[in-house]
Amino acid sequence: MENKSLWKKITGSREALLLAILVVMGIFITILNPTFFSPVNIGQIFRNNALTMIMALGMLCVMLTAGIDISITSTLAFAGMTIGMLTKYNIVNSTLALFLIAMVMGCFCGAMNGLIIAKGKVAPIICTMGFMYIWRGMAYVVGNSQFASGEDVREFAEFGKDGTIGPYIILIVCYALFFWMLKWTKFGRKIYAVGSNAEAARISGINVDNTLISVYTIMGTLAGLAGALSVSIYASAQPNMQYGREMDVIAACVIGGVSMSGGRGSVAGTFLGALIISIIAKALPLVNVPSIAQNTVKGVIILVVVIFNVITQRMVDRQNLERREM
Amino acid sequence: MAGKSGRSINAEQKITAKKLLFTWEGALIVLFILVNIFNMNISQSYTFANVLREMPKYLAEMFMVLPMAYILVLGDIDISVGSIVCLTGTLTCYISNAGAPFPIVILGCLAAGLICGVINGSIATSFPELPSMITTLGTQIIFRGIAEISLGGGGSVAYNNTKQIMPLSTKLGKTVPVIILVVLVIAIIFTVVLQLTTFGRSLYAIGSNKTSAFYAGVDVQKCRFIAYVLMGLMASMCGLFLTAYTYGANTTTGQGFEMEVIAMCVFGGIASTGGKGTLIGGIIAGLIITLLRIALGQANVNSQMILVIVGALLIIAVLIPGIKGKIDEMKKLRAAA
Amino acid sequence: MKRKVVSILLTAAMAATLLAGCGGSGAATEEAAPAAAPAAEEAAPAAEEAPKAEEAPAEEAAPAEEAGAEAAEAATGGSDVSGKTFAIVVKSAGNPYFKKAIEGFTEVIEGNGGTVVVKEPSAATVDAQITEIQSLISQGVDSISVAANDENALQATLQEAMDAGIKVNCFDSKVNADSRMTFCNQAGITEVGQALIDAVLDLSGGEGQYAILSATSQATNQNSWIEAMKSIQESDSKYAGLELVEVAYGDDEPQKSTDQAQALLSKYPDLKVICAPTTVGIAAAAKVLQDQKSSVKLTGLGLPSEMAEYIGADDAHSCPYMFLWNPSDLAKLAAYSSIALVNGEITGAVGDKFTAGDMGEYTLTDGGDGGSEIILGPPFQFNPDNIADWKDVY
Amino acid sequence: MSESEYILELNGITKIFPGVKALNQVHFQLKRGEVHALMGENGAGKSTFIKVITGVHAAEEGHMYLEGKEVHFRGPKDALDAGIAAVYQHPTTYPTLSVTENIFMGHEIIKGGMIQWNEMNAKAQELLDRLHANFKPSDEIGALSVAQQQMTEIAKALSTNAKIIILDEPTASLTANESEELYRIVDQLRDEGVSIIFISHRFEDMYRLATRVTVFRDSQYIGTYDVDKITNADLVKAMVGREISDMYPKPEVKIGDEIFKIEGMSRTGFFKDVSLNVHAGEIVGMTGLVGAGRTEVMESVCGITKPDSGKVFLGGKQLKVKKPEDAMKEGIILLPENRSTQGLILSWGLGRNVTLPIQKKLAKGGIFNDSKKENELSKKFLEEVDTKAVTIFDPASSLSGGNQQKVVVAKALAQDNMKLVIMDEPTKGVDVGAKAEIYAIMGELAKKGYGIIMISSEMPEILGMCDRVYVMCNGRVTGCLNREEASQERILNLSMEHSSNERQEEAV
Repeated sequence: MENKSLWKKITGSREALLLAILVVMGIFITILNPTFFSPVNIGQIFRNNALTMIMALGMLCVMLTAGIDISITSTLAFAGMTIGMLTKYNIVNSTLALFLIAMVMGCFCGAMNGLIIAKGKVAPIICTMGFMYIWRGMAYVVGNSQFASGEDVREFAEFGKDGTIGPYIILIVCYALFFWMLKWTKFGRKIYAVGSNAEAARISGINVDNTLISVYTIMGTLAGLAGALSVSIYASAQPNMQYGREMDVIAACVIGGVSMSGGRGSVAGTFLGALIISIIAKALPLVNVPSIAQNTVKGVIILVVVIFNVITQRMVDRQNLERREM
Repeated sequence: MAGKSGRSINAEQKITAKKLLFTWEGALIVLFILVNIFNMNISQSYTFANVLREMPKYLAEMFMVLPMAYILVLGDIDISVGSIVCLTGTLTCYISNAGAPFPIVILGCLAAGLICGVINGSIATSFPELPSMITTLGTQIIFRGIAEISLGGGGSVAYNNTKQIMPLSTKLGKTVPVIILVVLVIAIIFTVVLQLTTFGRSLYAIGSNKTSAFYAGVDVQKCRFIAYVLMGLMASMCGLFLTAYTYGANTTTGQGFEMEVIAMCVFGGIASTGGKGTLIGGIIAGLIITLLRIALGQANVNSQMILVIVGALLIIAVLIPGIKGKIDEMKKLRAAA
Repeated sequence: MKRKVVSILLTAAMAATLLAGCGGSGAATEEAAPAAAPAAEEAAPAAEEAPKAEEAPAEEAAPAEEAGAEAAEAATGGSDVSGKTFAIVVKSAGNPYFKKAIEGFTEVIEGNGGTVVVKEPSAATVDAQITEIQSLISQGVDSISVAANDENALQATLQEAMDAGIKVNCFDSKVNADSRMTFCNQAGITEVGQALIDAVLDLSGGEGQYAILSATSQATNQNSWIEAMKSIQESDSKYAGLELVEVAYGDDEPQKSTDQAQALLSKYPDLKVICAPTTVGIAAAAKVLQDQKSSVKLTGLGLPSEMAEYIGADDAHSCPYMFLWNPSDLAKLAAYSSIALVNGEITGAVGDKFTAGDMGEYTLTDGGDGGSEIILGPPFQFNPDNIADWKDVY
Repeated sequence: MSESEYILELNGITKIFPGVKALNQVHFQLKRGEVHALMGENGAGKSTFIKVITGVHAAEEGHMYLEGKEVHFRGPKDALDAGIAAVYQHPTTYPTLSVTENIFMGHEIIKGGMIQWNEMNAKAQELLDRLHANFKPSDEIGALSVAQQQMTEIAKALSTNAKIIILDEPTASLTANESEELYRIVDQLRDEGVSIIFISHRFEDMYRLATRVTVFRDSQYIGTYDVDKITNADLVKAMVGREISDMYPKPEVKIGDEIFKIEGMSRTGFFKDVSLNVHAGEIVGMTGLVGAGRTEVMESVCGITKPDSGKVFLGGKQLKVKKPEDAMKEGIILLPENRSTQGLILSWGLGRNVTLPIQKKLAKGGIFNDSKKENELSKKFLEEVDTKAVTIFDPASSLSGGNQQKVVVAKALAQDNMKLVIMDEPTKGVDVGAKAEIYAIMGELAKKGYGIIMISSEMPEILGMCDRVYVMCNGRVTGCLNREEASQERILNLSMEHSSNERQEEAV
C-alpha cells in the first residue's frame, strides 16, 4: 500500500514531473550558456511571454469545461488594435482607461463565443473558428492600414517598458487570482464540475450554460488584457499581432497537464507548461540551436509529454488490475 | 418465429422533392444558386471562363475537404494538414531539383504525404485515449518545423525545372484546368466511397457510436488509420498542385488551410462531433465559399472583410441545426400535450 | 411548415450577411480614396526630395516645404491614361509602409486619369497574393504592380497575366525575371549594403562585433542586402576590424524580434552594433536597447514614424541614424513605369527610358537576374536632425 | 392533520417529454422518518418522478407540498436547499475530481470567501467513517469501484443534512455484502429521522427496508401499500398489470454435441482460469454478482478485449479471435449488455442497425452497399421479432427499451452463419411482455440447434430458461449446476463463496 501511494504520487503529480523537466532543461541550457540563468534573462522570459501565460489561464478554464478557444489571438488583435488607434489619435490616453477598454472589448468577444457555444450548442472549436476570422478581420478594419507604434503609444508603452514591473504585477495578480478562484471559490468548483460531468453538474443544480458563458467571457477578457499588454510591451499595435499564437497557448495548457476532455488541470501545471514553452523560445537562440528548429522542438515536446502521460496512466491502470486478487 | 402479431413494418422510403429540398444539402443547392445570382450582380467579371481560371488555387484545398469529411465524420479532427501541404510541397521541389524524372517527383510527393498520414494515423490509433486535436497539433508544429529546417536559412525553394511540372497547371483546350478534372474524379471517388460503400457506412457508424460500431464488428482503429492516411495523401496532392501553381514552396505554404478546409466541411453540414453530414454537402459548401470569395475578390471587397463574411456564414450555419432542433422539440411538446 | 421557415431564414440570413459585408467593405474602399488626397499633400515633400538625396550617409536632406506646389503639379503631369485600370498588390493588409505606397500609387494614377484597384491580401503569403492577382486578371485590368511575398511563387500567375495582355511590374520586393516586365527597386542592393556596412563601421568606431537582426529567413530583400554587406566587408580591408557574429531572424514579429534582440545582447557581451534591415526588427531592437539602456548601438532600415522615439545622438537613444526610402515615391515610380508600360513607351527591356512625371527621367538597367530594374535612388538617411520633419510623413 | 403527517406530498403530477407523457397524474406521499419504496417496471416513470421531486425536471401539471407548504422548484438547487438530496441510479460523480470535491460539490464550506479544504477533508473523512468506507477523501473518484462511487454519493447526500434522501436503485451494482452495508446505513439514517425514498427492482430490498411501497405503471400511479400487508403476487400484478403465467417457455430440445469450449482463459484483473463448454441446442446460463467477470469473459471470447491466456474452440476447431469481426465470421454472436452504448447506434434507423454487422456480406462485390437487399432483410428480421415500429427508417432512439432489445436480437438473427449466441443480460430494462417474447425467441434458437449462453443476474430467468448454469465469483468459475441441481440457494452460495474470505483479507 505504501509503495503504491509513493509510486502514484510520483507519476500522478504532473506538476512534479514538469518541474523536473524544467530543472533538467534549466541545467542543460545553463551549461551551454551560463548567461541564461541571470536575473535579467529570467525577467525577460516572463515579460516576453506574459501574453501566453495570461491567456493560458483563460484557456485552462475553457479546457476544464472540455472546450477550446482558437479565437483568442484574434480577440487580442481586435482589442489591441482598437486601443492602439485610440491612443494614436489621442482620443484616450489614460493607461488605465485603455486597459479597461481592451478588457471590456475582450469580455464582449468572449461573451459572444460563450453565448453561441452554450445556448446554440455549437462545438467550441467551430464557433471560435468563425470568430477567429471575424475578430481578426475587425482588427484590420479598425486599423485601416495603420500601425500604432513607437511614438504613437509612447505614454501607454511606459507601462510595459523593459525594467518596469507593470507586466510582472499583472502576471502575478492574474495567477494569484486564478489560483484562488479555481481552488478556493465556488465558481472554480463549478468549472471543474461542468467539465468533469456536465450532466451531473446539471442535476446537482449548477447552471451549466451560465458557467460556460462565464468561462468564455473570462477567456475573452484575458485576451483583451493580453492585447493591451502586448501593445504596451512591444510598443506597437498591428492587426496581425500574435497571429497563430493561440496554438502556443493551447500547447502550454496541454503540456501543463490540462485534459482536453475536461475536468482535469491546475493553475500550477498551466504555469509550468507555459514556462516550458517560453523557455524553449528563449533558450534556443541562446544555445545556438537555429531558431528555425524551434517549432520542431516544441512539437516534439508536446507529443512526448502527452504520450508519456498516456503510457504512465496505462501502467498505473495495469498495476491496479494486477493488484486485484482472484 | 415467436410472438408474431403479423405487424408489418414499412421498408419503403418515400423520397419526395420536398423532402430533398429540406435537407441541408437541398438548402445548400438553393443557396448555391442564390450565391451565383448574387455574384453575378456584384461583379461583371463573374463569367464562367473567369471562374474556371480562378478556381485552381481553391480546388487545391478541395482535395483536402474530401478526406477531412471522412475524419470529421469519424468524430476526429486533423489540424496538421496545412503543414503536410508545406512539407510535401517543399520535398517536391527538392526531389525535382535533385534531377529526378517527373513520375518520381509525383511519387515522392505522394509518398511523403502518405508517410505524414501514417504518422498521424499511427499516433491516433496507438493512443486512442488522446484527442486527435492534441496529437495533430503536435504533428502540425513538427511537420512545418521539418519543412522549415529543410528550407534552411532561405526559407523558400524554387522549382527549377518549371517545364517539368507545367503539365499539372495546364488547361485542356485552353479553358479547363487539369486540376478541375483531377479534383472531379477524386471527389466522385471519395463521395461514392463515403455514401455508398461499406467502408463509408463504417465511418458513420464509428462517428455515431464508436463502441456500438466496434461491437458490431467494425474495425474502428483500421478505419481511423485509413482516414488519416487518405488525409495525408490528399494533403500531398494539394501540395503537389500548389507547387505546380507557385513553382516553389516556402515556410508559409498551406498556412491556415486546415481551418479553411474544416470550415468548408462544417458549412457543408458535416458536424465536428461525428456521424453527420454528407460529402455532397461538403463539396457544395466548398464551392459556395470558393465562388463567393472569387466574386467578392473581383468586386474588390477588402480581403479582411471576406474573412469576416466567411466567419459569419460559418457561425450562422452551425447555429441553424440547434435552432431547428429547438423548434422541432417545441412542436413535439405541443403534439404530446 | 417550420422547416420551410427555417430554410428561408437560412438563405435570408446568409444573403443579409453577404450584403452587410459587402456594404461595409464598399464603404471602406470609398473611404480610402478621398483619404488618399490629403495624404498626398503630406507625402509631397518626399516626392521632391528623397530621390535627389545624395550619397548614402548623406548628412541631411530636409524636406522642402515649398515643394508642395510642385508635387501637386507633378500629379497632373505625365501621359493621360483615362479609362485604364491599374492594380497594386501589396504584401499584406494592415501595413502602414504599404499604406503610404498605395497613396503614392493612387495619386499618380488618378492624377493621370486612370483608375486604381488596390489589393491587400489577408495574409503575407503567396497563396493570398495569387488569389488577388487571379481576381485582377478576371477583371481585365491593364497593369499590375506587385510587392511579392516570394520571388518565384508568383511566376505562373503573373505569366498568365502577361499572356492576357496585362503589364506586370513589381516594386519593393521583386519577382524573378520571367514573371515581370520590370522591377522598381527602392535602392540598389549594393547601395543599401554599402550604406548599412558603413553605418556599422561608423557606429562601432572602426572595429568590433556586430550582429544582424533580419526579418524572416526567406525574405528576398533582406537576404540580398545581407549578402551585399558581407561581400563588401570582405572586399575592403577597412572593414577588417568588424566581425559579424550572427544573423538572427525575428520573422517580422515584434515578440520574436524582441526575443532575438535580447538573446543577441546576452550572448555577445562585447557586441557593439546591431543592424536590423527590417522595419519591424529595428523597432523591436530599438525598444530593447533603449529600455535596457544598453551601450549597443542600432542602425538599419526603419520607418521614421515608428523610430522617431529612438533616434538620437545621445546615450538615451538607441539609434543614432538609420535609412529608408520613401515608400510613396517608390510606388509613384511603379505607377509611372506602369503607365509607361501600358502606353507602350517602354517594353521592359534594359536601356528603355521614360519620364516619371516630376521625378525626372529613369532608365531601365540590368537587374542582375536576367530582367530589368529601375532604381529609385540610394537609401535616405534619417538622423536626429531630420527625424522630426519626417516622423509625421510616414 | 395530514399536512403534518407527510413531510412530502405530490398530487397530480404530469410531465411531458417531446412525444411522450412520462408521468400522468401521479400521486405520492412520504411520511416523516419512513423508508418508502417506489416500485414499477423500467419506463414506468420512477426516475422521471424522482427528477421532478429534485427539481431537475419541471412538471407540466400538479402540486408539490413540502411539510404542508406548496413549493415550486426552479432547479436542483432549490430542492437541495429545501433539504432534498438524491443518489441517482447511475452515479453522477465527477470522475476527475477527488472524493472530498465530489461530496461537497455545490455546497462547499466557505469562510471569508475561501473554501475550507481542511475542514471539508475532515468532514468527508467523518462521513466516510460513518459509512465504513474503505477509501480516502483524497482518492480520485474515477479510480474507485461503482460501489465506492455510490457510497460517495450517499456521503454527498448526507453532507447536505438532507431531510429527505432519495436512493434510485442503489443496490443494482452492489454485492450482497455491500448491500448489507447499505441497509445498515439506511436504517441508521431512518433512526436519525431522515425520510427516505427508495427505488429498487429487488423485492429483497423492499422487504428489508421499507414500510410502505408505492407502485407506478405506464407513467401512472397504481397504488400505495403497506409492505407487510401485500403479497408478492399482488405486488407483481400491480407492477405489470396482469398475471404472468408461462413466463419461461423453455422448449424441450435434444441436447447435441459439444460445439463450443473455453479452456483456461485468463485476463489480468478481470477473470482467471475460466473453462466452460456449450452443446448444440443448449441454453447455458452464466450468473454471479455484478463484477464477477461474466461479461468480461464473453467479451474476450468475442474479441472485444484481449485475454492474456486460454484457448477457445468452436466445433472442435481452435479459434484465433483478435477482433469482434473474427468472432462474427466464425459464427459467435454477442448481444451486448448495454443497448444504447454497445448494441445500437441510437441515431440510426432500425434497418441500418440490423444490417451493420452483415453489410459487407450483403454488399455488391463486397464494397457497395445494397440498400434494397438490406431493407428487405432488416424488414424480415424486425418483423420476425415483432418490433413495434412504423418503418425501418425510424431512429432506434424512438423505441422503448424492450423494442430496442428486439432490434438487437434482430441484428443477431440477421447473421446467417450463427452458431453460438451470447446474450448479456438480454432482459435488463425490458418490460414483462417483451421479456416473454425474448425468452420465446431464445427457445426457438435452441430448437434450431444453436448454442446459447445467457449472462444474467436475474435468478428466475436463469432457473427458468437454462439447461446448465455456470456461476462465477470474483473472476473464477465457482461451479456448474444442471437444471435439476440448480436452485436459488445453491447459486447464491456459489456466487458468494469467496467473497467473504476476500473481504476479510482486504480488511486486514
